Amino acid sequence: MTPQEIQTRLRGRFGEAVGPMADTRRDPFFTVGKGALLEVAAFLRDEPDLAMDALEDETALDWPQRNVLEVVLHLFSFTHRHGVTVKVEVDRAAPSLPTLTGVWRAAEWFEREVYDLFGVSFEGHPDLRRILLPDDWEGHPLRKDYREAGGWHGISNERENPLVELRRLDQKRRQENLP
Amino acid sequence: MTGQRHERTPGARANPRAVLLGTLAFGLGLPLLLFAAVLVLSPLSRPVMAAALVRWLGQALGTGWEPSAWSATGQQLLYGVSIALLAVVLVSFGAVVSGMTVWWEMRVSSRMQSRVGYNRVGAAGFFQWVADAVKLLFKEDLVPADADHALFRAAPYFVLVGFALVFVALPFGESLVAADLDVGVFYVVSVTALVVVGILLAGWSSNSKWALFGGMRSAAQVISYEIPAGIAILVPVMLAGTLSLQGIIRAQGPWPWQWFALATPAGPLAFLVFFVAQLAEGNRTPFDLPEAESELVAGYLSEYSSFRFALYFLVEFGNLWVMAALAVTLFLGGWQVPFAGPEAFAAARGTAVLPAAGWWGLQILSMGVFAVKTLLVVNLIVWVRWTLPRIRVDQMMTLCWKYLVPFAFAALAVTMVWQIVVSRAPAVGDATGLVLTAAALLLGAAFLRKTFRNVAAAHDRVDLTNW
Amino acid sequence: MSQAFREYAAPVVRTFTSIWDGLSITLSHLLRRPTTIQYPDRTPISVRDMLPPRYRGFLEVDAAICTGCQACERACPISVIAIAVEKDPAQGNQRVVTQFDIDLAKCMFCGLCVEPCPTGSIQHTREFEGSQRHVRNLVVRWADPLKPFPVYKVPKGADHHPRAPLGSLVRAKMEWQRWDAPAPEFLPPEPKVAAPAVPAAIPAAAATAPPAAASAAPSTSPTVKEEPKP
Amino acid sequence: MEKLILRKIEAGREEMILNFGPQHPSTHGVINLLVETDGEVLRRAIPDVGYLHRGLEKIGEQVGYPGFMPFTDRIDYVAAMFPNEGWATAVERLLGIEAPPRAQWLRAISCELCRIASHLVSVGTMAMDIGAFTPMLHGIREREKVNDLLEALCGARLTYNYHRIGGVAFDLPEGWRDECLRFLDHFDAFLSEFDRLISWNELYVRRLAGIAVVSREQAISFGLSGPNLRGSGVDFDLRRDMPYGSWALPDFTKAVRLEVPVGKGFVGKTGDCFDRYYVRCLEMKVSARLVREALASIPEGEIAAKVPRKVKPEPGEVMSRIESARGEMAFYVVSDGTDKAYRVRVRTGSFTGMGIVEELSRGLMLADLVALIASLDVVAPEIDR
Repeated sequence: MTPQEIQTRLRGRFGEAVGPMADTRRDPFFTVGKGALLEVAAFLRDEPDLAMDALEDETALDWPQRNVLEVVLHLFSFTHRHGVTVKVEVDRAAPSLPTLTGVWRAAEWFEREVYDLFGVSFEGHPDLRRILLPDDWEGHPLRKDYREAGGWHGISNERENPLVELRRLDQKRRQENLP
Repeated sequence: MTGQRHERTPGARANPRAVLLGTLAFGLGLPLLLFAAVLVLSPLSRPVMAAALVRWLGQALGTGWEPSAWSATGQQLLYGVSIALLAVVLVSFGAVVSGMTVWWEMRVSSRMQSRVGYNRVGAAGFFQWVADAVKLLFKEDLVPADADHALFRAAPYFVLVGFALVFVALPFGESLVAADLDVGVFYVVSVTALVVVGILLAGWSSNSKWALFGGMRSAAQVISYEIPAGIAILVPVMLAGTLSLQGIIRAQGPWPWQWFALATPAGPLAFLVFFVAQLAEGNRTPFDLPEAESELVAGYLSEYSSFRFALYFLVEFGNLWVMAALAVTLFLGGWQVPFAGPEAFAAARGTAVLPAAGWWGLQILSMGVFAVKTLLVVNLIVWVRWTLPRIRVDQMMTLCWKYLVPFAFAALAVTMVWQIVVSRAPAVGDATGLVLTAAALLLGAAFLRKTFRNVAAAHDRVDLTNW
Repeated sequence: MSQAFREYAAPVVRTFTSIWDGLSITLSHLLRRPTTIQYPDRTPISVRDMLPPRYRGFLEVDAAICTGCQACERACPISVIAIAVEKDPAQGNQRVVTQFDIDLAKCMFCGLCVEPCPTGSIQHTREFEGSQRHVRNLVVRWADPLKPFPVYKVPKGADHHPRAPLGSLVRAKMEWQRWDAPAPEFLPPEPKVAAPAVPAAIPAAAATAPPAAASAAPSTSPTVKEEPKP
Repeated sequence: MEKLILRKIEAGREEMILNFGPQHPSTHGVINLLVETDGEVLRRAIPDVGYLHRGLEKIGEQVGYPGFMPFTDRIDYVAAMFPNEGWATAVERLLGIEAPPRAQWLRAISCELCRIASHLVSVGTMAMDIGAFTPMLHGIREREKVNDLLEALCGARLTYNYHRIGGVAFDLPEGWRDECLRFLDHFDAFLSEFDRLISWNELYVRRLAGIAVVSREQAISFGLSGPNLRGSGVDFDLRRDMPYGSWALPDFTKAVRLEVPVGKGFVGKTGDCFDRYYVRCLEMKVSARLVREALASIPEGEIAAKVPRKVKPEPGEVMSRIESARGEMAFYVVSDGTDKAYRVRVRTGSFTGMGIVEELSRGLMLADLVALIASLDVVAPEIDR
């Protein structure tokens, strides 16, 4: 099935909870309401003609202007060899989403990563903690408004840039050299 | 910077010919010296011989020493000094053999892996083991803060003592043994068990989980494999009718069909069981579980450094010689020299207390035979290590209890029956030896053929350069 | 019974045959020539000459054909190259390059700077040995700030630009500098400027950023060179 | 870390907690596994990753499209050609351009060579983790030969940075084809020797057969991909089933014959460590043949398409999947119309591979854990990015 057909099928089942196909000239996607996500996911996996048995990827996008975080699911069916991209919008200030761990086990680590880098908390996740960054890291780096703290536990992440320093040195020397 | 660095290196390099000569002088000289010391000291450390030597020396120097006229203390002192000298020589021999085995093993393994290996210190990197030992001596002797200090420090000595004591009963030649114990085999098996005490102590006292794992594995492994090894040893013991290592060798002959490994139908099986069990007791691949690098980082050695680490290392590689020498003694005819039976030795010895020159020549021959055989077995062990993967803990146990122990018992039973058969029909014994020897030769030839085919299959050729 | 026996015996047989195979292969390697090349002093020719021509070693700039277009500087994703071009009034407003520095300590030898160069002035060489005691000395300076070099004017219709032998320039520089040469003393840091204020519209960022971030100067941050996005 | 241990383990039990890493010989990079053992038997192993996190996705938002190419090398530096290809195809799809055929061929050749190089490390380290050191160095020796070829092709041995948006950086050098064919002739002999040296060694087989079995359903649910997925008996290969780049060209697929080796319980159960291992051995053979066939049929022509000086795709997003040596490597790129990507997401095979370790580790022995990690062929930089 094409993504369009899948979207139509879902729309028939879940109505307005499933958004329209996005108007894009690249890879198509559609959004799903946060409340219906679990049911849609289970439906996508269990319905024989959809059979999305694999969660290929789960990640997020930060849209500060719209004040939303989009959680992006890339689903794939090994039975029918078709796939679809589903997005869920969550509030940027208090992002949370029911976990998909019960539907696809791969979601466990993907959701930990999304939590780590975007700060989306997944309700019901069995082991929701940071995965890539240290446990006491502050902030969620892939958010657009993230600023580096300049170091971690006294370990600086800055170093002198010799190119800049040399330029300053040159300027001084040239000024001295001028008559 | 590039240019300067390149200029420095050749300047520091010595004349290659001098390096080669120096390496050869040291590499051959040191073992030969030690062998000579063993050769001279082990017969002469007997009280009678020592006394005769002193008497002879006294005559030569004109001082007229007569030890039999000395007080009991003086005689004991003489014996003590000669024994102490021999002990020093034997321990040095163990250390030197261990070091040279490290070098040899590294060279052999590197070629098997298409590498060059040690090649910087001395010709062919020979002095690398000396350099490593010296480096280890200069390292800081660390004891973990939470370790059991006393046990941690004591553990290496258990290992070293267990290793060194074996040399008391280990023969080097016809009369070249520190003490030909009547219970030689039993003694060797007992003192080698001390090594596992040391390893277990090391594992426990380090207060490291990895070390503990290694120690426990080692204890389980060594104790289990004592059983098949012990039963397999019973086969030559039964055939020879003695527990003395020298006696077992004397019961065999110089030719392969007279060796216990090939003289009886159960011989190959017993030898195999013994060899595998020895690998396990020596913690050699495929039984290197106690220090399995990819699992336990360094096992019981994890927390050791400096000289203590060097001691473990010394024992691990020195053990190769012990393992091989035992295998040679029990199954491969020991020091038996072709065309020189016991009567030849007796004839050459003469009637004087101090033996004649011809006897010393025969001793050198027997020592040479023994050393060559032992080194071949050492090579076999090295070769196996660089070929095989490691087995798992449960498989190690399975192999021991389900395979080696029954096999060892089977070998024992067959040998019992065999002895009865041979006592009725001695010709069967000779025929079996010849058949088995022929089979072994055929297998060897087939193996070599396969090896050369492997070279050809890889579009390569035999090339022994680039050392 | 026979089934059980087969299960017991088969592994033994397989063990022997497979070990037989394995031993014969390792022995065959013992008889073959090792493939190791003993870098650096026991190679038949110098390692530099064994490398393929496309090898991406140290960058080299031939100032004689550098047009000062700064395409390489723009192409570098990690700002390893710093070029400054000025008009020299003394030479009739001729454009001169006063700074052409390449920080080899940071360079990742990707080759992206070589591709846009219109004259082939900047090239990777086969030089790769350049250890220095001080990391600051790994900045290779292709322009002398006191004697800036004039930019190269591409002759009309020229498709070939005469270039010094590849590698000779960078090798000369490397050999000229001792490996333990003293590092240049940099000027004391400028007083720190306040970091650009965090956009007030996003409260989450202010909460996540610790106070230290406010005072840290982002000007010398190694990888991030552009202004934050709105 | 303390907190984590306490949270994960109920009070009053006597299991030992081991820190298996981050500096451990067989974690293949800097990975920590919190191992809870009862003697030699594992209760579970909890992977703790992130030690090699370099924020490559964040960097991708800041360096621009062409400038991210050398960074992709660092995503998986054991098989750097694949992230190169993934990034190039993703941006090409975003731009709506296509690389010329010769470039596609060159990409396929370089990637298949790289797959051989990567699998050589994988099978070699597998042998090393099982305790056989020699096969590992034999694998590295052959990998060095592949690296020599790739170095002659693109100038680097590890971080190739060979592919470009719209094509590749260099054409084949003089005499390269013959060198490559000579290597492939030798390589076939090497593979059979390697099989006899270690793959079918009984001790080795027994260490891997029936260990850490991943069922078909489990593999799919956990998102395993590539050889790990095929080891579990799923006959799926992106090159064949969701063709991209050269694999979407009819001329190419006509010229080469892609066989997809699938695990079928070669010695134990389908989906055990040996299946995952041996699928890689077979894939090397297939890749070697693919390179040979691709070299024989390579068309003449341009090696790079016309790409605007400033790469500025229209707003939109693509999910571009390629079959990397470690499974599906997907670049999810979102463009907002500027010359820098709005979001770069790299989905890697090692990440999902590591995700299954905790599940599989229950009841294994300590030595099996080593085999499991090696059989999943995880590489720390690819997990952590």
